[in-house]
Amino acid sequence: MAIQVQEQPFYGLTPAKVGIWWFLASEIMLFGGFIASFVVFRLGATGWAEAARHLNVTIGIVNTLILLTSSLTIVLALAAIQRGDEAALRRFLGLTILLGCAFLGFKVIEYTGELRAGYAPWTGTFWSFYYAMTGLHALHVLGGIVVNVVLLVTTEWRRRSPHRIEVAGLYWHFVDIVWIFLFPLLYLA
Amino acid sequence: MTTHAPRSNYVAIWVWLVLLMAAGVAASFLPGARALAVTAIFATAVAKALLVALHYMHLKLEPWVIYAIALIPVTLVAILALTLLPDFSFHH
Amino acid sequence: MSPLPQSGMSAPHAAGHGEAGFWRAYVFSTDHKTIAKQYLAWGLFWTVVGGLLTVPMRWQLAWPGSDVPGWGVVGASEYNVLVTMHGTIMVFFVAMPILLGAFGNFLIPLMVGARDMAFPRLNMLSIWVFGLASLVLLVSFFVPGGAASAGWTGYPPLSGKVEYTGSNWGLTLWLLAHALEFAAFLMGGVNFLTTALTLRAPGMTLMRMPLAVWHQLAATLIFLLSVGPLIAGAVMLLLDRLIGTRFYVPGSGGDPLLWQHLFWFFGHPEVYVLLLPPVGFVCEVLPVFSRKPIFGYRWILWATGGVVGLSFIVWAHHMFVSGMDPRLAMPFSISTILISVPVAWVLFAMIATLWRGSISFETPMLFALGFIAMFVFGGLTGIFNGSAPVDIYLRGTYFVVAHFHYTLFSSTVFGAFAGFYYWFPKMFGRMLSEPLGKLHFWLTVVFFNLTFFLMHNIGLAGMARRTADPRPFEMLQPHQWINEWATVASFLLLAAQIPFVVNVIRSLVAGAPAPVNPWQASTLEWSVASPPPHLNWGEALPVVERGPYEYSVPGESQDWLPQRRPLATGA
Amino acid sequence: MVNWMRWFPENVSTYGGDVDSVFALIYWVGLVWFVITLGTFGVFLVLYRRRQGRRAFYITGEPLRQATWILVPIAVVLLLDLWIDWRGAPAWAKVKGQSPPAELTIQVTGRQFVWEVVYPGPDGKFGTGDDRQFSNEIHVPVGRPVRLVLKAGDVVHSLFAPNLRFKQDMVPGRLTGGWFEATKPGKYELLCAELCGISHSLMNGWLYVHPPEEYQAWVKQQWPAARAAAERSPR
Repeated sequence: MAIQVQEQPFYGLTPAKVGIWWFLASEIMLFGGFIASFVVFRLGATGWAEAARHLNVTIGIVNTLILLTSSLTIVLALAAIQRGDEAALRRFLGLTILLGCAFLGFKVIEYTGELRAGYAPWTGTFWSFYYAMTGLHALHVLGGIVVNVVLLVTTEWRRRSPHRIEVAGLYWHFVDIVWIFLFPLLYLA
Repeated sequence: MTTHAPRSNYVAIWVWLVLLMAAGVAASFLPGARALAVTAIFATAVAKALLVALHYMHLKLEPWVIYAIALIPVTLVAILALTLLPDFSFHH
Repeated sequence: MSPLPQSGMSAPHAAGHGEAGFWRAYVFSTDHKTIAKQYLAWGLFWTVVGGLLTVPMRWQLAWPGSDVPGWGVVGASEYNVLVTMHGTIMVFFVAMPILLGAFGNFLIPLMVGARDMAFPRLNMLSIWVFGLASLVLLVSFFVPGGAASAGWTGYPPLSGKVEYTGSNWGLTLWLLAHALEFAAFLMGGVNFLTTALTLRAPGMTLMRMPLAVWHQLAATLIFLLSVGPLIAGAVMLLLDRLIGTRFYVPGSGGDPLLWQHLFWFFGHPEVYVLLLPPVGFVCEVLPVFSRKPIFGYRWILWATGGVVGLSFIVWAHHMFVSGMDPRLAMPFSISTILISVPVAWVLFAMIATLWRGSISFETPMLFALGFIAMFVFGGLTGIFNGSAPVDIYLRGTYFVVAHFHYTLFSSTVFGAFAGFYYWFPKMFGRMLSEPLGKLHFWLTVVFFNLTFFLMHNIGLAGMARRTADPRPFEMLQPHQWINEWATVASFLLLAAQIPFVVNVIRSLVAGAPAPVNPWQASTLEWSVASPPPHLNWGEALPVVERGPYEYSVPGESQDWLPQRRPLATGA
Repeated sequence: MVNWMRWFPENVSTYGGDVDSVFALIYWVGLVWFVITLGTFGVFLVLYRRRQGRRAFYITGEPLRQATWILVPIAVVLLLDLWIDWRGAPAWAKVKGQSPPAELTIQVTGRQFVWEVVYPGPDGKFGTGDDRQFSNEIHVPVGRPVRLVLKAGDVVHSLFAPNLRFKQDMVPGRLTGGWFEATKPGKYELLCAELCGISHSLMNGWLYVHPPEEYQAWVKQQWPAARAAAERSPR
């Protein structure tokens, strides 16, 4: 076998990409554990459909739109840095962060509305699942925002390894996909 | 750094995502058999997830290894959900 | 597509470590070898704590109600704390850090020819989060209400409401310590998998990776994919305890059985996470000390793949009589018994490696052979528990306690000692004393069997697990001598570890300096100084020419061929 | 080998034999494998220990011809495993898969640290005036199938009757159950087999299996008012 000069290639994948996908695999299991439990309880429980009607579907729709758009902006940011266009990167990354904050803002509005209406996590098992799943998801959105802000601010660090934008993007898209399943599970079905 | 393979048109994908969401919401108001509406809703959700994964996460350009890393946990979650069904969905 | 050049890693990194002070070199180090030793230090600390907890436990079972010197009378609630913390500490704070944290971190970069882990800072964060988890668990001993006492499985509603066990902050901190420990090993896991897959030295194809690395990867993969649902379950339990949500509260939509499913979905793969690294160590030690290739490298990979796959669909054998739907029992009983096939394959391959070998019995080899002997017995008793009808009787009895000590103890202790004695010279640059090692082995194997073998018998007689006081049970009185026998033997088993401690301290202080390759082994870590310098390989990465098990190759002068191509100046 | 059956408490239930026979099958299969495997292991250690001038053989075990040394034993292990499953399935179906018609149904509720045993009384229904409740005592007639309805009041308990080879968890918020038919009168111990808190090991109770006439006397003693009804259909 020819002795390569550089390391043993692994399908041409960089460590960062393999690493983030393994992390996303464990996250799929975490949210998967929640969603599997929710689904089987939802099929067996009575009264959950009625409880679900108290959710604010409009905020749910708006939040879904926000996250879908933020997926667009972060992938455009990645395209920008791949073209070497710094300004476009900063603009799109900033937009992604704003959209993330908007999502959390609407979440706070939604939660306070429901709490004031008397639906707290201890009201019933549906509400326990609702608050736990959307809360955990919101924490992940917050984590993504922090990473994006760090990327936006530390120009020097970012320029040295542009694939960090790609990794942050992959995480952000994953959090968006989790919401793509949470939204119908909680609000629509 | 992904190579400059044929770039999927991101904005077009975004439009599809919004349309699919709208379709999902509309499906939730469908009269008639609830099961039909639910399947429609989740079909749009799966479609949106695939669009984001394939185009925005560039899964289309990745070798099979990345697909494996992503699909194995999904199957495990399915196994877990199916096993929990008899205990929590059909009991008393 | 240019892969990330290694150079990005080495220049500033090496300079940083070179003249780093004490803090940078030993505490805030991102060198995988130092992190391995930090994990080892925590693991050994917890081994002492977890081991000493068994003294009052066993004393109370042998002479119930009597005064344990230095502890006083062991009350029932205290006993539940001891049993819970012994289980939790041994599984999560001894086995995981030593088998995965210490050995995984030390071996993977060295055996695949990498300079360090793929994400060194993440690796350092992993040991720090594990340290925090350890502190949280330590604090949980001293909070009002006492430490967790709902069993290492922590079934709600017992663990869900404070008044059921009386343990308030103790159990909440116990859950938090679990969450932190899982986070630490997720970070470690991502590092292990990425390093082994993408940072291998030139020529180190996947099929030339030593089995120790393959088994670390298999264990990490199982952990990474099985821990998610339990973290979800732990979050639910934490919310139930803290803000009164209704996940496991019966009668209001919640269901305690959900925790059992989520816990065991992780629980059973977890015991394979603890089994596979020692299997990897034994697969490294056997060829070296019988000077013969491992028997069927690819077949073992397929068998381990079988174990990884099957380990995800066996968990409900813990729940045959737990109120789970009886129709689910037989499928899980069949899959549980079927997992004995790939495990048997690996054990047979180990024994076949000895066939027509040239076997020498240094301490690492003794412990590896001890692992095989004990684990064959442990695995066979597993089939009793795996068969659903027999488990009706055996579940929750001491037969199960005996089974999992024969499997966990033989892998986590015998397997890990095989690895420890084998890689100690490389890790610390000193040789251990052979006589002390042999003394430690024979004492441990004898007292291990004396302690745990009869537990099978008292289990068949109907003694339930976590029995704080055997006196009320008339049917057990004729067998009380077994409790006394096991207690005395367990004290001697603890004492049998003294030669090991003496051996390690003596050799760290005044042991003979270890040569580069004391065992004439062929894998990469034996081609570099002991202990290896920072960034392992100096200027150029090693170039790998052959597989890891080229021993006694016909027509060769010496009976081993190093994996690494000798340097131009001659090895 | 030591007679392992000596350690089991005496089996006094109809399906106890099935459980014991599956145990026996696994015991003998396991024993044979243990002896073969560790026998070979021991022989290899003695035969192939290091001796001057003798070098190990270069056997990789990769080619199929060499690997059959393991393929064949593994095939046997697989067959034995399937045999164990084959014998286990009917035993499980008999014990847990069915609930034969039983004239006597007893409700046992596990509560932190007591077994509350409730008899329906002559009217056969629970929650009626003629129910009787006992603590930690179950009285059953010999030779008659008895059905158990199991509940838990607070945490998970597990009713374990070693002599009957019976064990079933009691989960709060969920109805579990089981059945047994005692074959020999006597006094047999009951235990809790799931950690249920501080006094988990004080939750032992007693199962009294009465000969028919002794059981009738006990019934009359418990439900004196309903003596007439008792003659008509023995409860």
